[in-house]
Amino acid sequence: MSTATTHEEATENHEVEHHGLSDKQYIVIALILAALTAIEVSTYYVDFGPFFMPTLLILMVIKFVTVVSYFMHLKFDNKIFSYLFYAGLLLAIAVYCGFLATFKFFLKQG
Amino acid sequence: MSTVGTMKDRVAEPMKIMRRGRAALKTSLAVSALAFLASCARDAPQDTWQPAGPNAEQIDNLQRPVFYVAGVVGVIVFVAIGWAIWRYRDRGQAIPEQTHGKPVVEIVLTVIPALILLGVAIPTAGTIFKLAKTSDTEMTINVTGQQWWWEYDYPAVGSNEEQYGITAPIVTSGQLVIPENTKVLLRVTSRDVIHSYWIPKLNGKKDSVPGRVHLLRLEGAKPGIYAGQCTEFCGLSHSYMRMEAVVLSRADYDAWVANQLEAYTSPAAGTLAAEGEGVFIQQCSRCHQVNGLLNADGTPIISAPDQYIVSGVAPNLTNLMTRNTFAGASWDLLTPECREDVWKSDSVTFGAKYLKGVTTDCLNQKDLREWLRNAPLKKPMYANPENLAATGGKYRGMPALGLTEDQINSIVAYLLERK
Amino acid sequence: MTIIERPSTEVAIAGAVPVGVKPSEALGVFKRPAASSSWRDWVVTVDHKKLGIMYGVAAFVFFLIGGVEALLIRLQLIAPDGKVLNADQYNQMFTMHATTMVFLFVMPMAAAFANYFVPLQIGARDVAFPRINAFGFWCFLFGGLFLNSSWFLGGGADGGWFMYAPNSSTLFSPSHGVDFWTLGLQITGIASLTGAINLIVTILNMRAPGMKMMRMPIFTWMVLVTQFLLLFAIPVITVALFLLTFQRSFDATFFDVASGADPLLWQHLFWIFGHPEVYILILPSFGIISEVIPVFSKKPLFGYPVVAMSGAAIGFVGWGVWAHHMFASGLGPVSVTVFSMSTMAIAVPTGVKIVNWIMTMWGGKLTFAVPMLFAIGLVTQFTIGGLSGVTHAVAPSDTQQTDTYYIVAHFHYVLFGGAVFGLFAGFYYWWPKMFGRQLSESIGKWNFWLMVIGMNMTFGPMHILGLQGQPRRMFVWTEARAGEGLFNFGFWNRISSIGSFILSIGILLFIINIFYTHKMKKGALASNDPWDARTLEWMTDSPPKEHNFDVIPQINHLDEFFHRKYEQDSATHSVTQVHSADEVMAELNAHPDEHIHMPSRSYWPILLALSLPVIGYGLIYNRMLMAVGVAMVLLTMFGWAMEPATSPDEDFDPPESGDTHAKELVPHG
Amino acid sequence: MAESAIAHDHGVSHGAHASSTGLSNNKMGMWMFLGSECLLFGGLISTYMLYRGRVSSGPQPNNIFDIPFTSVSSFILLMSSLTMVLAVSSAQRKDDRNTNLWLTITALLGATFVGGQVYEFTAFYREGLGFTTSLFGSSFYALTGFHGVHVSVGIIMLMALVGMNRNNRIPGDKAEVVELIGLYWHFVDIIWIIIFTLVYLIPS
Ligand code: HEA
Ligand code: HEA
Ligand code: HEC
Ligand code: CUA
Ligand SMILES: [Cu+2]
Repeated sequence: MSTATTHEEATENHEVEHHGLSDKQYIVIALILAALTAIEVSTYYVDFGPFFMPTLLILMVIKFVTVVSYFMHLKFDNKIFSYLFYAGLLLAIAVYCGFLATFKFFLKQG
Repeated sequence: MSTVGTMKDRVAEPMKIMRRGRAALKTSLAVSALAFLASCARDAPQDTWQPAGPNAEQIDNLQRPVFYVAGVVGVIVFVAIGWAIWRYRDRGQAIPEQTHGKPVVEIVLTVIPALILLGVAIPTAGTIFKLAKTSDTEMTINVTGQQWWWEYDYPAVGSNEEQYGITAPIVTSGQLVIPENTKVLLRVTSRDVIHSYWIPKLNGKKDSVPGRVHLLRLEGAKPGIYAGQCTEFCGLSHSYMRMEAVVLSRADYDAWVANQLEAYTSPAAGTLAAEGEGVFIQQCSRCHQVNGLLNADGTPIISAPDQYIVSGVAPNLTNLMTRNTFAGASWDLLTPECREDVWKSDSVTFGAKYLKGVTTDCLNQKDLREWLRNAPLKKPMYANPENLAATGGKYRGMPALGLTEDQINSIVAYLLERK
Repeated sequence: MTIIERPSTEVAIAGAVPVGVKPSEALGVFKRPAASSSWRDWVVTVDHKKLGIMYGVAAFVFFLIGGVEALLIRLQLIAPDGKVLNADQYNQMFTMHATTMVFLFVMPMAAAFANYFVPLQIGARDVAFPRINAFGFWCFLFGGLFLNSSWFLGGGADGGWFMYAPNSSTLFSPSHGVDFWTLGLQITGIASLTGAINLIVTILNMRAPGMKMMRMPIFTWMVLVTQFLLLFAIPVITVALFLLTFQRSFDATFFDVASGADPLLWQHLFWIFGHPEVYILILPSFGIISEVIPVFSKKPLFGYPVVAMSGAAIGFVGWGVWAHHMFASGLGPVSVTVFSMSTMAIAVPTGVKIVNWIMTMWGGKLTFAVPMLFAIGLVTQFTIGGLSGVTHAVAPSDTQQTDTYYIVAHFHYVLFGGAVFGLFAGFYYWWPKMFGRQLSESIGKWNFWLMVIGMNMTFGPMHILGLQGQPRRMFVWTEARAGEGLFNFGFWNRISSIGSFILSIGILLFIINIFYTHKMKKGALASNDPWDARTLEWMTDSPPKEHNFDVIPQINHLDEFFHRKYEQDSATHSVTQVHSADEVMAELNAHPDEHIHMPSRSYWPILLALSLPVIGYGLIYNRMLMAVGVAMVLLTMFGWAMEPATSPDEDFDPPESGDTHAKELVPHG
Repeated sequence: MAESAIAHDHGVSHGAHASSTGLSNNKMGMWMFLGSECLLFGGLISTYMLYRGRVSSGPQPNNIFDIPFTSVSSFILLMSSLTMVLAVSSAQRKDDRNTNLWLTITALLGATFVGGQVYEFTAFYREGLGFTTSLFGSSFYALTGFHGVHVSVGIIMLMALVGMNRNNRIPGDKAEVVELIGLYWHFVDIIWIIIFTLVYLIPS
């Protein structure tokens, strides 16, 4: 027969086929995202002082992860998808931060 | 059937292989012995294993043990393979046990290389920082690469001025002149593409990158002339972008500085050289600066090479004949005999010979004239009309100027006095 | 780059007859190509084995081109002040030599083996996305031809294979060579990226039942790692190439120092790609010899999981070492130290592999057929190259070595002695499976020995030349800097040049061997399992049928095939053969699968790929042509999207004659 | 199981996943493609981060960014992610009508975003920031332009999807196709989340 048989490694995930949230929940998430965006934009009008950068970066990460986890279902989907995507993402962050850092070290050298 | 045939082949094969293998081993041993002999013999001017100053020595002290370690590891691997080939060749033994490995062996043979590398890593880090130190340097020279030659600019500042008598900037090309046992700091940059400054016997290389200034230590332990070469690919004449570092004793160095700062004197009227001065003003001074050269109205002639050349500079020819190579240190200004005399002299006599510069008898007329006749023919340069479109009419290198032989004669005579 | 497969175009479900679409009417342009035995079949094929062969043939031709370029380089350098090439030609020659060898030979040749053997090794009938597979091949071919067409259109690229900015800008490289280079690599990059996605999905998703990850053949493992490297490295060079194209074609300022640009940007981007790239070049070859050595040692690979994981480790650490190509570029000492250390670290997992190969041979029953010779050749030659690599990793020493022939020696030992030897091991090992005939062992041995001797003569002296100060990329070297005595530059350059010709005779012998075997029909017909091998690709016909296996086997072991042939007594550890290969196959194929459905041929992959060079030429010469190219892309993608991947049964025209190439539509029995 | 060449028994229902992991090839391929795109955008973002302060001529970032305007268009793109996810959810319920509706709205929101970007570009251009003006200009336009092209490609795919859906020309598992395009669309959105923060809200 063909390979169309499941075997030990196959993760049986027919139940999670229709994973994710209800439409209502999606809307709630969108509202949260909207609120976060509002805070982000408010940094333009209100002085956050030393919290300016951290706030923005943290909000950015939260929004990013929220969209990926809920809208893109990554939270509910098979782990392999998470590995594939986050591998690329984390590699990109590591490599490019390293790359930008080398310029900093050069500047320190003079 | 094929399999049978190849099987038989295979049974007969090991012996043949071994014989060949042993022969190969012998030859490879012989070759590596030869290689070793050759690589530590005979003075190639850019040999990286013959340091002549403390910076290069530090590198040498680091790399020698590393090479030995690598050699030993290599030999161990080769012996192990050779032994396995010999010992376990198919001699009709039974099919071996199908083992999948022994964790202990794996771990041991992973940890050992890791430890060796750790042993290499620590001195490496130390040397990196030692060579990057700049706070203890005693004089500063700006080095600028461009297609395809190096310009040296000795600024009249700080210790340069106080200790070395450089009261006005000295601008020269091709040969870097430095006092012995002095920690020189080169500030390396570029005017067009990336080049790399490398005098192997004095230090490792450092790229000269447009828009950035890189610092490189250089120090010569004894007088002599040390060859170098641009080692970052920089276009057409990358091969002809060479340089030399000339190390002089302190007294000789002071003499050299004084000579560089000497005021300009025009050739005596009526001589061929005076005629040459005229031609030079007409033809050459738009690119080449000769300090002290005056216009008819008595104002100094300031060359404007940036109008004609992409990189915006041409070598300063004020003291051309104090150096003994030209055009990216690719050709000699000295005849072969005179060159031999200077380059092969020992560290005691070297200074005096170098300071003599290029005399009439010693001038390498052939190469200089060829250069003046048609520079791009001698050294590939983007100086022909087809290439000018991309650069808005500017040359990269020196163009052919269509000089007559008479003009060339007079220019050579004129240049001979530039020292 | 981003015009690769869109999900919307991937809509068909094999076996599910699509609603409302008659594939033969798709777009109303083409009738779906039918099976045939003429050359046309190769144009429209989506069969991974045919594509593998085409990859192989094309890559080998590029190898010869790159090799001839290398020989011209060596001719020029045989004596001081060489006159064979002028400076401009020489600069183009080494740039194109390296580009051709790296991007058009080693990478696609590895892709050839991966394409052909990964599905076979994991017991699949094809790859996950067969049409994308075809598209990838055509992108590689057209990209390579596009790149090489520059020779006839004003000269090739002349900036060196790492094309440092700003020397690559129009000001310093005014010919179109660099434009061809950026666009050509962009197109072959699409091939690599699509190939990566395709092969990873294939390996993760299409293994035969029971083929757990840790039962996969090690070649498949190494291909998996390689494809992940490609997946993440290709976009980096894509960015770099885009920036350069924008700079050259649209006057962007990315590398324009006058506007404040930093030329090191290019170097970082190139080497962030470039270093993973060198492992992309070597890992498939590591995989090949990890198949060969166990077979000819009659032992399983020593430390299989360790070898697999060290491959992954190399792939991973390989991302953190790129700046070792920039030790002289003027990074600060902190960066230099970090990258120097990480580079040394990478020698550890690589050493693990060397050790495991030796330990596999240790205690074995070694036979020395040509594949094994090349495999041992790799282990020895690569070690030399790897060790010189470690001497570069010592950053202060590297400032003496970089851009000298010592580096050239290093990378030819790892590339030629490593990657290329591995590929040759693969040629000889898998040839009988691919073409049904055994290459001549005796010619093969000559081939091997001439290559070993030739390569050591060619690249061995470069160590000495480099350490004595001969810089690379010099169109002439001069007597003045050559040193004295017998063993000066002149001597070693001469040896090196002579060696390169011995080397090419070795390679020529490979071509002769092919003629001898096939044209002269001297090669013995190959059995299904001529080497007494261990993995699944040998458990089928030579050459395999279009659907690879009549029955997809159930996998219970690493080295499944071996376990079906041999049994080991658990007490005495003595190993005895219990079945012959033919018996194993007969048993397996007793009840063949029914209704095997293979993906169908398509015109769209080649047409879509063909539109890319049109855009390229358009960008260089005429923006109207570019618009035509873009229109072609859109049309062909639309056509592709409308065509189901697998046509329903009734769509097939029966082949005119014969049945060897017929679709496997009917039950086997 | 799109193009998979896995032997297929006609009796087996199409829903069954015939793969080793039980996952869809297409979806796996899509996620890998997105992982790979991270390195593409990472490169462009890093280039921008390196160069954003380097203005030899022309305007500085702070001088030209119109934060209120960009906030609105960012918000629109963010909301298009909501409509996209609703389209996916409808498709999974086999609700064709709503699928088409939400897809169309998503495409319209996307088009509004791109329109905003075109407007912004022209405004910047009029204020003196061309592609070749400065390093800031080159790297800004390269980054946002690449993103814009991604959005535009997404719009084309969405519209094609609606068209094909209406004519019933989507062969196979419709819900999966919608989901895949959704993944792509959300990815483009999250990239903009990063760009919006790093480029606009944290100017040098
Ligand atoms: C197949 C390709 C390939 C491979 C596998 C490697 C492998 C390695 N390379 Fe190489 N490299 C290139 C291809 C490759 N390289 C190319 C093409 C260039 C030049 C590009 C250009 O400039 O044009 C280059 C350049 C290059 C440089 C830059 C040189 C310069 O330009 O100045 C450096 C510097 O560190 C380096 C280091 C290494 C190291 C440490 C390894 C290691 O991975 C090697 C590890 C292997 C071993 C060490 C041997 C086996 C190990 C043992 C037996 C265990 C015991 C060992 C020890 C204890 C030491 N390489
Ligand atoms: C996989 C990669 C690969 C391979 C296989 C090779 C193979 C060879 N290389 Fe290559 N080389 C590089 C990658 C590679 N090289 C790279 C990356 C560079 C750096 C470039 C740069 O600096 O930018 C380089 C640079 C380089 C240089 C330095 C140039 C310079 O710095 O100035 C030299 C010099 O000798 C050289 C020589 C050779 C030789 C003699 C071979 C031989 O092994 C080739 C053997 C093959 C053949 C000879 C083909 C067979 C030919 C026939 C059988 C002839 C008959 C056929 C017909 C007539 C159709 N190479
Ligand atoms: C358009 C500009 C231009 C003009 C005019 C020009 N040169 Fe040059 N010259 C150059 C450049 C550029 C170089 C450096 C070339 C190189 O080495 O790559 C050079 C190099 C030289 C050198 C070698 C200098 C050194 O230090 O290595 C000499 C000598 C020389 N020129 C003499 C002349 C003479 C004499 C004339 C006039 C008859 C002349 N040049 C006219 C641009 C010019
Ligand atoms: Cu300057 Cu090479
Ligand atoms: Cu590297």
